[in-house]
Amino acid sequence: MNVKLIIATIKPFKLDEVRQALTSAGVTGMMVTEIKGFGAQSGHTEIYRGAEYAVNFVPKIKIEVVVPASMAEQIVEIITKNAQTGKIGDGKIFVLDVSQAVRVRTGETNEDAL
Amino acid sequence: MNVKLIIATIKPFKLDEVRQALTSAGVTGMMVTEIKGFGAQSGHTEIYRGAEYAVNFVPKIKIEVVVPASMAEQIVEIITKNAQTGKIGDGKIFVLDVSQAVRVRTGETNEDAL
Amino acid sequence: MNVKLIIATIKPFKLDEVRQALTSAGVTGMMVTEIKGFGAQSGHTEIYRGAEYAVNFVPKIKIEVVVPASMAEQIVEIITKNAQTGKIGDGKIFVLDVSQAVRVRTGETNEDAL
Amino acid sequence: MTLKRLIPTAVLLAALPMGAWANDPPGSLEEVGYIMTTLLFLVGGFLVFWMAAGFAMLEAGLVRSKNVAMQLTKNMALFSIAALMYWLVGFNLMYPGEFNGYIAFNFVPTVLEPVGLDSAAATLDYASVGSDFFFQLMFVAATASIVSGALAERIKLWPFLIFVVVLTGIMYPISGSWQWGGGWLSKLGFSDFAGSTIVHSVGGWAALAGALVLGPRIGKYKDGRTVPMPGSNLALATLGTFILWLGWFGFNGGSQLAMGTVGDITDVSRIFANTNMAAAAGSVVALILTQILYKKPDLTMVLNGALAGLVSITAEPLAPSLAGSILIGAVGGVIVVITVPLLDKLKIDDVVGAIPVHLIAGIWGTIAVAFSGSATIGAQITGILAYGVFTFVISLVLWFVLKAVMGIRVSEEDEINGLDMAELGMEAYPEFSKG
Amino acid sequence: MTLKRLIPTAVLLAALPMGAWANDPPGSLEEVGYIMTTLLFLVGGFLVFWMAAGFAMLEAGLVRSKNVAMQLTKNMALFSIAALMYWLVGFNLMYPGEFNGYIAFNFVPTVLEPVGLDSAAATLDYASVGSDFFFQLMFVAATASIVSGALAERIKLWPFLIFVVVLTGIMYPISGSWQWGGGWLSKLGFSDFAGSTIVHSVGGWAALAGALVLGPRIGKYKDGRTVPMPGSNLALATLGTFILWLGWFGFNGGSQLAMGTVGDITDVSRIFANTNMAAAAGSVVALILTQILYKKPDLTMVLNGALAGLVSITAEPLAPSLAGSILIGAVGGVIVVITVPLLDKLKIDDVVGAIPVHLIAGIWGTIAVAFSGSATIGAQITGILAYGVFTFVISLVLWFVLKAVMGIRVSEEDEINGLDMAELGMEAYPEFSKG
Amino acid sequence: MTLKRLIPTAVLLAALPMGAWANDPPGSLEEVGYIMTTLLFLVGGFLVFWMAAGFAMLEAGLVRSKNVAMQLTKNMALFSIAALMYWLVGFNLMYPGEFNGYIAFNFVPTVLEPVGLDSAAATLDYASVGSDFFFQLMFVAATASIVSGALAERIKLWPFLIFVVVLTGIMYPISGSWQWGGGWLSKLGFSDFAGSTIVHSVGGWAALAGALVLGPRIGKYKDGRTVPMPGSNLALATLGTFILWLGWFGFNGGSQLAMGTVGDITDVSRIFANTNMAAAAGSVVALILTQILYKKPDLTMVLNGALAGLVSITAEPLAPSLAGSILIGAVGGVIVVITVPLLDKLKIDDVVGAIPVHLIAGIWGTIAVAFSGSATIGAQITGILAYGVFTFVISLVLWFVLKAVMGIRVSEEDEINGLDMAELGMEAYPEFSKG
Ligand SMILES: Nc1ncnc2c1ncn2[C@@H]1O[C@H](COP(=O)(O)OP(=O)(O)O)[C@@H](O)[C@H]1O
Ligand SMILES: Nc1ncnc2c1ncn2[C@@H]1O[C@H](COP(=O)(O)OP(=O)(O)O)[C@@H](O)[C@H]1O
Ligand SMILES: Nc1ncnc2c1ncn2[C@@H]1O[C@H](COP(=O)(O)OP(=O)(O)O)[C@@H](O)[C@H]1O
Repeated sequence: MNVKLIIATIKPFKLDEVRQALTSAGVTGMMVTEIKGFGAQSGHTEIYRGAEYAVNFVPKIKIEVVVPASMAEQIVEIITKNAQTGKIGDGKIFVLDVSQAVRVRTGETNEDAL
Repeated sequence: MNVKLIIATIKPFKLDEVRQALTSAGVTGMMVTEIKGFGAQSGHTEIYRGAEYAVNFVPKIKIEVVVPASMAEQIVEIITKNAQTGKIGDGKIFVLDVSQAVRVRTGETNEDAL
Repeated sequence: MNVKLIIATIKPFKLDEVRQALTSAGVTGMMVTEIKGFGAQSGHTEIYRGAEYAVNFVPKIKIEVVVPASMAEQIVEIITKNAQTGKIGDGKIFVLDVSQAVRVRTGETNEDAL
Repeated sequence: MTLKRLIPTAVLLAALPMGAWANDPPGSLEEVGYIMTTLLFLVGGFLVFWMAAGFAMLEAGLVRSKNVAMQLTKNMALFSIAALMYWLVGFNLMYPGEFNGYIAFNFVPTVLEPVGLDSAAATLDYASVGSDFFFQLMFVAATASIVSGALAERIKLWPFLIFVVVLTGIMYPISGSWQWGGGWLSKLGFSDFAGSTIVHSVGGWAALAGALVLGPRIGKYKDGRTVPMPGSNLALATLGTFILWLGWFGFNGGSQLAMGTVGDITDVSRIFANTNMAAAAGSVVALILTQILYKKPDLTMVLNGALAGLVSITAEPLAPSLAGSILIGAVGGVIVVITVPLLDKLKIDDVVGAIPVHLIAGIWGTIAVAFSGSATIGAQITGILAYGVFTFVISLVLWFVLKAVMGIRVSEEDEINGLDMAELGMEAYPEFSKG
Repeated sequence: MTLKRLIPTAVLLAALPMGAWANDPPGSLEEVGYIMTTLLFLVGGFLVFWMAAGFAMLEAGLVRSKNVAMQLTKNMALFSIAALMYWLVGFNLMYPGEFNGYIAFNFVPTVLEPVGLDSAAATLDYASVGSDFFFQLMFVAATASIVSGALAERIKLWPFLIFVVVLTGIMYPISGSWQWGGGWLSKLGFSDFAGSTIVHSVGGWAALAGALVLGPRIGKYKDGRTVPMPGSNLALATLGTFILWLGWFGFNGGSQLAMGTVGDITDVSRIFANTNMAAAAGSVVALILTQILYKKPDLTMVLNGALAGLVSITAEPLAPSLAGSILIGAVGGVIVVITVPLLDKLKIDDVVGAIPVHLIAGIWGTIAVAFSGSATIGAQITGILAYGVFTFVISLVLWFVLKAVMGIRVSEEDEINGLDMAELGMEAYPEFSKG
Repeated sequence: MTLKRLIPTAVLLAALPMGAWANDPPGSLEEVGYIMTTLLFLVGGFLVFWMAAGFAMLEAGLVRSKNVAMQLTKNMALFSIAALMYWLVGFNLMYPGEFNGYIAFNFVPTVLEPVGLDSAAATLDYASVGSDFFFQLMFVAATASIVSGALAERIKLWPFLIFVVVLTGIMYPISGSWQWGGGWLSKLGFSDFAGSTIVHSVGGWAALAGALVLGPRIGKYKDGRTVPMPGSNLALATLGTFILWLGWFGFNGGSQLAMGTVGDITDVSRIFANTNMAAAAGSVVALILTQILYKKPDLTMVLNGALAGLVSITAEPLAPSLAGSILIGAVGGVIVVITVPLLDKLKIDDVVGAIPVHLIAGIWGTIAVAFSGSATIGAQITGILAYGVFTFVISLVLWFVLKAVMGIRVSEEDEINGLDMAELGMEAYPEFSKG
């Protein structure tokens, strides 16, 4: 099918930049979720009332955007470019196939739904 | 494979209606996440301490339900019907293929896992 | 493509066990989201100010981990083993195909991105 | 007052002549009596002021998060408006001196004594007007707070505030004058020491009228069932209850209106102890009753129970023994546990339980005065009816007028999205995701 | 008191004869002394009452969100129960007048003076019984609050409340009578001005016994390591600390038990200043120490440090100089920073740090009295041991009995899901998703 | 004080001889005057102490959640440090007795009267040094709190605390002595009753200097636009405002510095009433203005409006009539609504609105004194300039020195991740997911 779901996890303060870049690239919508990320960036330790503990999770933002397959490549690039700080913990992007998309308001499907 | 993941983003106050409709349609479970939605509905501006700002994100609910492929069509319709207000911002539904499903408690797989 | 997205919903207090098990199995990262779960476990009723209501949703944790297809089988087993209490509500695991993975920091793709 | 600040260390260093900045002592024991009673009003007054914060926190904690900022705004605004209106007309309407006993046509702003009042010019056998005004002012604000809680989550800001203007400027002062202003009810022998009826029931009646005109929140009653809409922050609600409990010592204790004699201060002590006992009894009874009835205790009922105990003892916090106060407060606790679900059966949507706590427990407390022999049951019933009819009818009319003229309820969409974004354009907890 | 309310504006309008509603002035300076001391108890009393809210907020802020509603319920309930029990038996057990010095068999509820007490019938050289009862009552509630914090997040509601019944009705009053009731310890020369030992350590001992019998929270200690369980709301915890700090001025200042002379009020001033200094020193020391030891300051330790400073100065807030008070409070700050992790090493799970703050700092403060020369070190140690043994042993027994009879700990599943849903069926923050 | 505790029930049981533990009464009316004024300082003092909690809650509510724990830490720490520094040098610097009128070289810690002060040795025409020290101490803490709010979310903890050390130990006391210490400004006829300039503007000037040196938060001003960074918890911010409002009665009322005569207590009453009116007017004006200007009311502006009303009346809360106070407070409300966005235009990032509320409204209030005739406009301007220049210049220098020596701003990464994790390693709300 010709619609893709792009899942990107990025640093929270990069959200606005990424959102603007995607909008100017013609993305009309997205879903944003606050998540906790575990990865290479995690694991430093802190002390609470004298007891050490490892901070395994760091706050991240997950963006889910569905786009026509044709745009996917470009969207991935845009996110990569705008979410990048070069420092560890910048995040990942995953692309999945969508077999169907529907706009609830109108019932339109697939590309028309986006 | 014959199991589908249906991702639906809807207006928060529609959650209960949709949940009930899905239950009566035989859906036995789902995952619900509070998300922020960006789309056509977004973008009106507000003022905080004299400074204007655009409200880019509106609260949405994301429902993820995995069902046998055979049911997918019907589930999408049910969600569409029950989440609809006709006003902008009603949300989207996306259907993805699931290559495997497991019930943690029993280890049952695929349709038996649902 | 040879990368898989594994979505698991588990009981919140099992998160740490599962995380550790996955780490020792070589998983280098994951996304964790607080969700509300609806399923067989849900539905008991409580009383608030004299009015009965059904608790339809129970707090759950959703883990999303992307791994090389080769590892998927094993990861699913690890999660199943470590998230299991045998009691209703242990959760589900779903496996999806990923058509592309990118590491934002470096632009590396697919398995190298993980 | 600058130079006075110089003294202490000056003294410490024995470096300065004193005379210059010396304070005078009281000239007589009469003056000491005046000073003590005035002090009672000042301390009692700031304690009752504190109740405004208590209502704000209680209500902010019991509404859903999408309406918290609006509830806070209403509480800040209603207190401020009450203060202004009570100055503008309320105080002199309520305490007109001689009048026909029903309505004083005395629409003049309050004026205080001159600076540095000479003791010869003072009402030595009472207290300063300033302190009395300050103290009385806090009571009217409490009345308005009661209304805001019951009508939360759906009423429009401005119509509500207009209602507050009339309630605090006109309605409360007029009906208050019937008793505390020396009007017909006081002559009739009605007794309401600190205002179970005059303050709390009046607020409850106004709230009830509003709730009826306004109707319940969307989705509150669905196919015959009551749908709970849990408060967003029970820690705030509990804090609010503790604040109210604390303020109540000033509310009841200050209403002794005298602290200059052994008898008066001993009475104030008695009032403090009785007030505390009634609150304790109300909360324990609510705790036990909810455990029995619902198998699990209900914190919000315990909070309401403590407040109902306080309202119950307010009509007569002096006469009863400690045991009697416990009994009176305990009945208050029973009242909330029973009447909160009852109101829901009647589809009257009272968001914070203001009507059970302030109106119904207030009526109970006023009746209980008769038991302690401070008044006849007849006089008490008369008073309860007088305040009920007057306040409920006028409120009903006012609410209908406001509804007709400008509408009192937000649009369905605004109510669903929450008053905070709809009417204020800001959220109380913008960073925390809501369920 | 109706008509009196008529006066001020009546005066204002010079419209009425006064006589009718005139308050009497004090009849003599003796009466003024009585009035002032009674006032001290009333103001001190409502300040100490406020500490109940402080404990509630502190504890609600330091537990995890799934247990907040239950912690609030426990705090509302324990205060109410303490009030009822202290009325029922506590007060007269603790202040029995003449008795053998160990246990008074004086199980009678408290009765206050009649309304409108005649000055001839009053204890002019002290204060009203009502004010004294009100003031004393607040202290016993503080003791119970200490226990609720340490045992949070795992103890069952009802067994805890039964313990509170015995602690506030029997245990605290009996041991309290040894000193404040004129019992054997007071004759022995033990000195504890406002209750570092009698109130705070006693609460700490009861908490320690409970923590031992109850055991640590699930997952608190894993393979030799302490697993932090961060408090859910440090803003509430800080608010609670400020409330306690404020209330402490009444706690220590009121314990001067006299305000009728220049000497007494000057002493009260001294106590206020000293109390404030000790708290400030405790918090600054904890701030600096945690910065040094852990490279980052720990807010929860700073809060505990301020409280430890307050507990430390409570045994003798009058005698020390400001500098001395700073020193005494500073040591309190050191104590928490050192003993909080120490308790964890011993696998004693004290959720809010109640044992370091109230028990250990309380012992330190009691010993410190000897340095200011208000008592012999021997007498102090005797007192500390007497209260320790008595309270710890009886508590231990009581906890074991409760455990045997009804169980004191919730099921593993309930503990994991949180006490709020399990025991109350409601959440403190239902709309906010938890981590 | 043990045995005294024995009396009441002893009395109750008429079981004991009294003499032994009898309190003395006041020896004369002179002593009563001293007792009353000392009591004013104690009650006023604990009310102003409470303002420290108010600032903490207000600021914690107006910063983003990632910086809440740090804001709380700063507020606990700054109060404690202010107390220690004011004891160490501040109090005696500020009240040196005779001095050149500019700077007293009087660096000695504060010492209080002996225990059990004999009335012969007391300043019967004033109050105890202990109460005066306690009261004055609270004012300096308020000054420091103002700074912490404006510089929130980006300043490093330790440089900030070092600034507090100098501000509370040296700067505030020296400039304060010019007026309240009997220095040159008091001789010149400058008038600032309770500290619109001496306390609030001084805090505002120090905050302004800090904000300039520190610069705005990352992302606050983007391509010419102001980016709102909404406070994380408006319920806390509202609570903080109510707390400050309550504390202000002690702040202004206590500044009467005398309560021993009919005139003095009547003046205190007048101050209470005026203070309350000014706050009410400020909040209502801000409510209406934001509704008109922005189509929606702004709760944070209403809160700031009430505080601005309070600051405005602080320079002269006694002389104005109630109507005058309303006017003065109303202008305060206008000031915040206008100047908050104005500061943003100037890219001066004041997180909580401290500069409009405390500096600008403080200047207005000080000027307004001239209208009520308590001082010449010339003297007022002189005072405003003197405090402004002195505080702003020294602060500027101090901030630059701190910046050069140790840096005053956290790293960009730390600011983005939040001060809580970066500088404290803990979060205020660890369980609640942030937006
Ligand atoms: N295998 C994975 N599956 C899903 N999400 C991952 C995976 N690895 C990392 N992530 C997400 O990407 C974020 C950043 O990854 P991390 O390893 O910390 O740094 P980097 O992105 O620079 O490699 C993590 O916090 C996590 O949210
Ligand atoms: N391309 C997209 N990818 C993912 N989610 C989307 C996309 N477009 C819209 N959404 C989600 O659907 C919600 C509604 O979309 P919106 O455009 O506002 O109105 P409508 O659904 O009526 O078109 C958005 O808030 C967002 O959560
Ligand atoms: N069909 C489904 N689609 C998506 N998630 C599901 C589905 N069924 C259950 N879940 C998730 O799994 C969790 C546990 O399922 P439940 O039926 O309660 O118990 P069990 O896992 O033992 O069968 C649910 O809370 C929900 O989050």
